[in-house]
Amino acid sequence: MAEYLLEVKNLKTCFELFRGTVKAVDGVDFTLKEGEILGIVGESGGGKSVTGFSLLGLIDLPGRISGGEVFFRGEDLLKKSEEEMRRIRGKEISMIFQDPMTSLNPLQTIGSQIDEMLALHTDLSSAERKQRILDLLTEVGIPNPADRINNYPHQFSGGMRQRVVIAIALAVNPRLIIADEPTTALDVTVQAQILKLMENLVHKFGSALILITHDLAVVSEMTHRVAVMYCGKIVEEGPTKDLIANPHHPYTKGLLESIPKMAGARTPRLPQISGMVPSLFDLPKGCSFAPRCSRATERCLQDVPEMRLLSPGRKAACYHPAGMAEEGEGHE
Amino acid sequence: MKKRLAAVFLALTLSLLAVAGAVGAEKSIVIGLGSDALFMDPSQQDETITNTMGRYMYDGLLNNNALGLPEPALATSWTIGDDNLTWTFTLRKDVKFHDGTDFTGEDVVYTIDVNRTTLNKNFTSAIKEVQVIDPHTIKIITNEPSAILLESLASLRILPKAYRTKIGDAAFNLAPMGTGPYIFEEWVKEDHITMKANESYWGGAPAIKKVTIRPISNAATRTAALLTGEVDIIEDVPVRDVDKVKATEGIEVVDRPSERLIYLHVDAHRPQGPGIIGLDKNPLTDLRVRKALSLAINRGSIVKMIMNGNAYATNQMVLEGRRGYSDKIAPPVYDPDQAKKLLAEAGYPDGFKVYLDAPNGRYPNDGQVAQALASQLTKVGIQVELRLHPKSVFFDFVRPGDKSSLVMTGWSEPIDVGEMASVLFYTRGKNPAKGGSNRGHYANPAFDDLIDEAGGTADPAKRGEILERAAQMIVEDGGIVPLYFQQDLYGKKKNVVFEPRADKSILAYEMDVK
Amino acid sequence: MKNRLGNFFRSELFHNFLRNPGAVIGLVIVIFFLVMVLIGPFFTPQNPYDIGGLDLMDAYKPPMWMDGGERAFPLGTDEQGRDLLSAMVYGSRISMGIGLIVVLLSCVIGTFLGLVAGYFGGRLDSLLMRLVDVQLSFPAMLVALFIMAAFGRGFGKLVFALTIVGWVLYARTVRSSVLVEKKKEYIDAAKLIGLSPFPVIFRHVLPNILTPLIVIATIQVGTVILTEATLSYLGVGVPVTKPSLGLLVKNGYDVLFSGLWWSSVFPGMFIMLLVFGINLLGDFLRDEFNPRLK
Amino acid sequence: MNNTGKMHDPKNILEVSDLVQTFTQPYGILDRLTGRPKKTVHAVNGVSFSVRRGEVFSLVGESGCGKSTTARTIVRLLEPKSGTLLFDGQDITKFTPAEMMPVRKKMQMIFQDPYASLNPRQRIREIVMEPMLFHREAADREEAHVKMLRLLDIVGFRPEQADRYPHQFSGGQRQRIGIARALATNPTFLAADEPVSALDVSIQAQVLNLMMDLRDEFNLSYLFIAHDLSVVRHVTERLGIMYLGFIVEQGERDRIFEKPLHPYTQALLAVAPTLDRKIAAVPLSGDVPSPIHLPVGCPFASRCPQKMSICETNRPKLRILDGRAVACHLY
Amino acid sequence: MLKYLIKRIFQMIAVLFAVSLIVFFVMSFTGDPVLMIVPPTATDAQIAEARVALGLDQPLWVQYRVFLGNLLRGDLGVSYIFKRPALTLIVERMPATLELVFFSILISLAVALPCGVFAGAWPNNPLSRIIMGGSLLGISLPSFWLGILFIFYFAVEKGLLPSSGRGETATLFGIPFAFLTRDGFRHIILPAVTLAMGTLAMLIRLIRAQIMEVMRQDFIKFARAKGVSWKNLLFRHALKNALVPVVTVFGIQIGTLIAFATVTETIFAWPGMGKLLVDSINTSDRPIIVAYLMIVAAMFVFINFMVDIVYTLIDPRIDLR
Repeated sequence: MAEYLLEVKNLKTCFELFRGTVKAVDGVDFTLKEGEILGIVGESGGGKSVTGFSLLGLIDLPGRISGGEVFFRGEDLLKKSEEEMRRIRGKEISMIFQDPMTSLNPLQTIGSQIDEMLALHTDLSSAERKQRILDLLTEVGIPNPADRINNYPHQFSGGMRQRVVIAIALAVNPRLIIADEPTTALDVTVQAQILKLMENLVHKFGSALILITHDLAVVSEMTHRVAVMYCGKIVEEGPTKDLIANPHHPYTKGLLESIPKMAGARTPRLPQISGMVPSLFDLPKGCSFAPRCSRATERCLQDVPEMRLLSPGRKAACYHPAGMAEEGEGHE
Repeated sequence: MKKRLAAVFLALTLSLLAVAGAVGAEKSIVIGLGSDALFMDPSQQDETITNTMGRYMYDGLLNNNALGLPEPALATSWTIGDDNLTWTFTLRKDVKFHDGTDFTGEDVVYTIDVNRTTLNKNFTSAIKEVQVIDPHTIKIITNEPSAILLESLASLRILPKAYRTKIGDAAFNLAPMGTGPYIFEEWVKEDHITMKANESYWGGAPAIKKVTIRPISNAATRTAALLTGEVDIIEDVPVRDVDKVKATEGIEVVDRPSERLIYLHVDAHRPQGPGIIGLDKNPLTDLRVRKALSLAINRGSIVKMIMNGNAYATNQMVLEGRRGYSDKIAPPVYDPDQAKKLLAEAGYPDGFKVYLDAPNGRYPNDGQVAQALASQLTKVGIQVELRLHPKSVFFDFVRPGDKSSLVMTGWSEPIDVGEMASVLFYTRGKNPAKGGSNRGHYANPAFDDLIDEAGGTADPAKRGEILERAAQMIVEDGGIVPLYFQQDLYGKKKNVVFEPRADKSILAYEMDVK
Repeated sequence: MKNRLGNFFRSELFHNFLRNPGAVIGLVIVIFFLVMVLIGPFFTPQNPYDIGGLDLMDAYKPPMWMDGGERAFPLGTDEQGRDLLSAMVYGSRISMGIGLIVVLLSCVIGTFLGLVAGYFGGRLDSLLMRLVDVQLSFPAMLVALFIMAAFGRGFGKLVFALTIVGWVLYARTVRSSVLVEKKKEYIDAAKLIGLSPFPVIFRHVLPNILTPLIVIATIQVGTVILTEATLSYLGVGVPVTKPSLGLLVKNGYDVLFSGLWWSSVFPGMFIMLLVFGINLLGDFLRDEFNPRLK
Repeated sequence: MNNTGKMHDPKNILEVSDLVQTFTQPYGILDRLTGRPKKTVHAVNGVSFSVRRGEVFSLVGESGCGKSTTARTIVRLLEPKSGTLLFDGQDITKFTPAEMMPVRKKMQMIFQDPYASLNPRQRIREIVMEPMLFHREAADREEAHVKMLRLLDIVGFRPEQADRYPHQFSGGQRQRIGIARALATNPTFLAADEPVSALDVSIQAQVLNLMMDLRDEFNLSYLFIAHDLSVVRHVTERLGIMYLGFIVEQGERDRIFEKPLHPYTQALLAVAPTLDRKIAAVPLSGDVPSPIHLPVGCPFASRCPQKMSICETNRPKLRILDGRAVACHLY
Repeated sequence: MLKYLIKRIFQMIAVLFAVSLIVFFVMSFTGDPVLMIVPPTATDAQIAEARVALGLDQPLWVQYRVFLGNLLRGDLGVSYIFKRPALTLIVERMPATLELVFFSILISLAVALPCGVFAGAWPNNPLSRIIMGGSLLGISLPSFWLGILFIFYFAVEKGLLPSSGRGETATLFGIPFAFLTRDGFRHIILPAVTLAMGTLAMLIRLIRAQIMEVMRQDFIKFARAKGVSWKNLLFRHALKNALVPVVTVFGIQIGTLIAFATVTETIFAWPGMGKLLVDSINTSDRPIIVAYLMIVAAMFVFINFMVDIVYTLIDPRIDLR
C-alpha cells in the first residue's frame, strides 16, 4: 500500500485552440492521504477544474493530458485504458459537479440515476439496490425518499438536486471524491447546508475529498490542507489553518486580504491585488504573478520559481515569500 | 451446393409460373390511358375516357365505327318521315343488360330524358320528342331537319332504366351496367378499372376476356410502364418517345391522323384588338396581314422538330373525307419574304406587336408549338409576346371578350365542320345558340348565311357541299389559320392486334392478343 | 477597411474555413455560380430569351462531343433550338434571382415582425406567433402550390408565394433570439439611457441576432431554389418562355426516354451542384456559429 | 414638488414607500375558457425604504427574494404596480417615458453580469458615448470623445483601449466599462445590482474600491443589491434584509451585524462563509415558499426555528426596535 | 388532461376556420371552373346555367356562408368534375397516400436513426463524413428528378421494379393496401424511397446535431464520471435527450411528406390524394382543393397533438396544460 491515496506528479493538461496552446494545468504536484480533505483554490481560469477532470481522464478534444503521473493507490491512472478507467470512475473516484441543474439527466428518474451507479459497480440484486437507494437518499437528507425515488430532477430544487448528486457520488463508497465548486450555484443558506452535509458524509464514509472552489471561506471551514492555484500552477500549499493565518505566497496573501471581513474594524478601502489575471495565451515569462506582485524583483520576471518547502508542511513557489519569521513583513 | 439449390429453386418457380400461365390462358390485356375516367355513368360527362368506358360497358342506338361513322347497334334500322322530322327506329331484340333484364324502347326514352337534365345536353338538343311505339320500335321527332341526328345518337349510351332508377345515379356510377361487350368488375380510382367479357354479347363474345385499364397521367411514366411490360398498350406516346419505343424489342408504335386540329383564332374584324400592343388600330383587320400570318409560319418545321414528325401540317379545318374538307383550299405555303412584303404593303414595314395566347399542357407540346410560332412570327416582324396559360385558366382567359386577339387552340371535330364553324366563327350576338366560342370575333354575314343554310339541310351530300364552301371562305379570309392535325400515337406490344380508331378509344372488343 | 479585411484573414472563422474542404468547395461552387450569373450572359453563345433568334431546325442537337453535335451548342439544344448552355446560364439567373430575392424579402419581413413580436410581446406577439404556428404546420411546398394554383404562373407571383411561405421561419427564429437577447442587461442599459423601443431594437437587438439569420438565410437560398424547381415541375412555377433551372429539367424530363437525356440531366446536375454548394457553405456556417457546439 | 402630500425629507435622494411589484403569466382566451387559474408572482410586497444623499443603502437576500426586482422597478425598467417612488423630491411613480428623460440622466444602473451588460457589437467608445450624446451631455461628438476618454481614464483604461470590443476584456474590466457607461450622464444616484457577484475575489476588491472612490469624487448615492453579507458590511451604511418580497429587518449596518433580531437575519449571518470561524450548526431547513401563493402569516414561518402559532396566521409588521425596524412576532 | 384536450379542440377549430376562410377566398381567384365542365361547344346561356347550378352566381360571402353551413354538417361540397362529395373522393384516396407516407417514414427512420447517431457520436470518423456528405446531397436533389431517374434506371433499364401504379392490393379492415401483396410491395418501393429521400437526409442531419449537442452537456460528463460505458452513454443518456427536438421536426416532416407525396404520386401514378389535388388544380375543381386543404389541416393539427403526447412520454418536464 502506497503512502498516499493519490499522488499527482507534474501533471500537465493543455488545450490546443486556434489562438494558441493553453497550458491549463502546468506541472501540478500534490498528494492526498486516505480520508483527507484537500482544497484547491483559485480564481477562474486558474486551472483548478481542469485538474479535477484530468485526474479522472475526462478531458475532451481539443484538450489533452500532455504529461505527468497520477498515482492512485500506487497505480498510474494516466497509463490505464479507457475501459479500466471506466471501472475506476464512480467506483473508486467519483465527482460532484458545479451546477446541480445540469448534471442530472432530465429524462431519468433520480432513482434510476442512482441505480445506474449501483448496477455498474456492485453486484447487488435489484431489491438490495432499491434499499440502498432509499438509504442513500435518507443519508443526504431528502425527506420521504420512497415517494421521491420516482421523481424527475426538475421536480427538485437546486439544493435537493445537489443532495442527489452527492448521493450518486457516494453510492458505492468511493475512496476519493472530487467536488468541483459544489455550492457555487446555490444560495447562501443552502450552501451552508450542503457543505455541512458533505463534511459529515465524507467523515462517515471515510472517503478522501478534493474540494475545488474559488471561495477561500468555504475552504477555510472544511479542508485539512489547501493548494492555491494561479495560472495553471500550484503556488502555495499547506495545512489550511496555518496557510490562512500566515500566507507565504503574495498571491495567497492578497487574495485573503481582499475578502471583506465579517467582524472587526472596517477599512475604507479593501486591500486589493492590482492588475488583471494574465491571458493564458500570453503568460509572462517568469512568475505568472510577478506583474501584479508588489514584492516582485527582476528575478521574478525572468525565472519561474519552483515549489519549495518553507516551513514544516508549507510549500510555496515564490522567491520572496511573505510571513516568514526570518524575513521582515513586506509592505505594499 | 448453394448455387445448385438456387438453380433448382429457380427452375421450380419458373415451372410453377408456367403452369399458372397455362391455367390462366384466358386472353387478357392491360391498357395504359392518360387519365382516369371521370365517370362510369356515361350520361354524366362528354369526356374522352368516360366515353371510352361507355363503349366497353354500354351500347348506343348506333355505335361509331373505327372511322367515326355511325353504324347500327341497338337500333337495327330506321326510316325518316316525309316531313324530314320524324324518325322511326327498329330496336334489336333479345338484347339483355348485364343483369339479365331486357333492353326496350323505355330505356331509350329514359336515356334521352337523363341527358336533357345534364350540362352536356348537345346530343339531344335536336330532339323534340320521343315516343315508344312498341318495346322494339321508337319514334324520334326533331325540332328541325337534322343532318347530325344519327351522329348525335351514336354518342348517346343507353342506360338501364330499371336498374339505374332503383339504385340511384350516384351508386350507378360506382356499379355501372349496360348492354356492352364488357361487364364491370372493379374501379379503384386513379389506379385501375377491371372488366370481364360479356359472353352473351349480341355482337358476339369478345376475344379478350379480361381488361384492365390503368390511368397513368405522367406521359414519361406511361411510356416506362409500356417499356417494362407492365401494360400491353398505351395511348398518347409522347412524340419524342416514339423513337425509343420503336427501338425496343417486342414493342411497336401505331399511329393515326387525329381529328384534332391545332389552329390560330384571328381577331379579324374588331377595329381595335385588345391583344394588339402599342397601336390604337388592329392590323389583323387587314387581309394582307392575315395572309402574312399564315405565310410566316413554317408548319413543316414545327411538325418535324416539335412533333417529331407525328402530326400533319394542313390548311384544312377537318380531315379528308369529312364534310367541310375542300380540295379548293390551297395547301399551306411557308414564304417569310412574301409575308414581309405583304406586311409592308399593309403599312407595317417594321411589323407590330401582338400577344399570342396559348394553352400549356392542354395539347401535346402545345407550349412548345406556341413558342415556335412566336419565334417564326417575330422573324417576319410580327413581334409576338407569348402568354402561355395553364389549362385550368386558358379557356376562361380566351373567352370571347376583350383580352386577346390572337389565340392558339385546338378543336376536335368528330362529325363535320358544321358545328365547329357555327360555334367558333358565327357572328357573335346574332343567334344565342351560335358563335358561343367566337374568340376572334369573326363577323361575316355571307359565312353566317352558309352556316344557317347547312343547319337546315338534312341531305348529307348537299350539306357537305355547303360546308365546303363555308370552310373555303373562312380559311381564305384568314379568320382561321389552321396549323396541323395531331397524330394519335399508340405504343403496344407486338402481340396485340389493334387498329386505331378515329375517336381515340382503345376498344378491347375490336382487339385481340396473339 | 484594409485593417478589417486583415482581421478577417487572421480570424478563427477564416482559419477554420481553410481547414474545412467542404466549406471551401461550397464557396467555390457558389462563387462560380455568382460569377456565371453576373457575367455569363456576355459570353453565352446565344440569348435564349430572344425568341426571334431561335431556329427550330436546331432543335435537339446533342452535346458537341456526340455524333451530330455542333460547337455552337456545347451542351446541345432543347426543343426550340435553344442552346442548352445559354439556357442554363440564364436559367441559373432566374433560379438564383428567385432564391436571393425571396430570401431577402422574407428575411426582411420576417426579421422585422420577429423583432417587433419578440420585443414587445403581448397580444401582437401571440397573434403573430399563432399565425406562424399555423403556417409552419403546413408544408411550405403545399402553401406555395396553393397560392400559385390560385394566382397563376409568373416570376412576381412566385416570389410572392415563396415569400409568404418563407417569412415565418425568420420571424420565429428572430423572435426566439430576441427573447433571449432582450433579457440581457445591455438591453436594460440601453433602456435606462432613455432610448425608445425602436432605436433599442435596431441599434442594440438587431446586430446581436444577425448570426443565426445569416445561417438560415444561406441554407434557405438552396431550399427556395429547390422549391421553385418543384413548383415549376408541377406546372405552376415560372413562365415557360423564361425557364428556370427547374423548368429546364421538367422540359427535358419529358423527352428523357427518347435518348435526349442531356436536356434534363445537365440542368438537373446544375441545380444539384448549386444547392449542394450552398448547403456545404451553410453547413459550415451553422457549425461555426452554433454556440452550443463551441 | 411632491404631489403625494407625503413629507419629503430633502436629505433623501430616493424614497420608496409601499412598493409592490407582481408578474402575471400570460392569460389568454383559451386559459379563460378552460378555467386555468391565473398565476401571479408576488415579487415585491410593500417595500419601503429611503436612500440618503451620498449614502450606500443595501438590500440583501437570497436569490428570488425580490431585491433585484425592487431595484429594476425603482429605475423604472419595470412599471410599479403600486406604491410611491420619490426621486430627488419628485414623484416619478407615474412618469411617462418622456417625463422620465431628465430623471434618467440622474439615475443610472450598474449590472450584475459583466458579460451580458455590454452590447457585444458596440465598441467601448460607443458604449460610453451613446448615453452622453443622447442626453446632450456633450455638445458634439468631439466633446463627447474627450469626456469619454476622461471617464475611461477614471475607471482605469488607456485611450487606445476605447476602440476595442467588449469580448476583448476580462470580466472585471467589463464591469468597469459598465460603471463608466453609468457615469456618462453625470448621475447622482446609482442602482448597483449585484455588481461584484460574478467577479473573482481579487477583482471584486478592485471594483468595490472603484465604486467607493467614485462616490466620494462625484458625490454619488448607491442602492446596492447583494447577497454577500461580507461585501455589504464593507460598503454600506444602512441595509434592508429581504425575504420573499418583504423587508424583514432594516436599519444601521452596525446594529444589524452586531445584534441581528430577525431569525432570518440571524440565520444569514450564521451561515455566511468567513475565514474567521467555522460554520455554525445550520439553523434553517426547507425551501423558500412559492411567491405565487404567499403565506398568510409571516413569510418566514415555514423555515423559522422559533416559529410560534401566531406566525402562521398573522403577518408581522415592521416595528422600530433597538434602533432598527424588524418584522417579527418575537419582539 | 381534459382541460388540455378542450384547449386543443378549440385551437383546432380556430385553425380550421382560418384555413377555410383563407382557402376559400384565395381559391376564388383561380380560373373559372364553369369553363372546365361545360363542353367547348357550350353557348353563353349554357355557361350561365351551369354557373347557377354550381351556385357560382352568388356573391362570394354568400358562397362562403353556404360552404361553412355545409361544413358544419360534415359536407365539404361536391366536386364540379366528378359530381361526387369531395370528402368521399379524398377519403377514398387517402389510404394510398397514407400507406406511401407511412413507408417513407419507416424507411427514413430505419436509415436516419443509426446513421444520425453514428455521425453524431463519432463526428470525425470517415464513415460519418460519408454519411454527412450523402445526406447533404440528399437535401440538394430535386425529388422529382430523382424519381424519374429511379424509374429510368430501376424500372426501364434494369427491369428490377415496376415503374408505376399501386399494383395488387389486399384488404385489411375493409381498406385496400398494396404492401400486403408481393406485387403491391414491389410497387411501393420506388415511390417510398423517392419520397423518403429528403426527410431521411434531413433527419440524419438533425439527429447528428442533437447528439453532438447533448454529448457536450454536463449530465453526460457526469454520467461518464460515474463510469457509464460509451454504449450506455449514447443510448441510455444521449439519444433520448436528443430525440425531443427530433420529434417536433418529425411531426412537421410528416406534413412535408404528405405535401411532397403530391409530386411523387404524380411521377409514379400512385393513386393517392396528392395526385387528386394536382389534377384538381389543373381543372379548377375548387371543392376538392378546399376539402383537401381542410383535411390536411385537420391531419396536421392531429399530428401536432400526437407530437405533444409523445413529448410527455419522452420528457417528464413537459406538462400538458
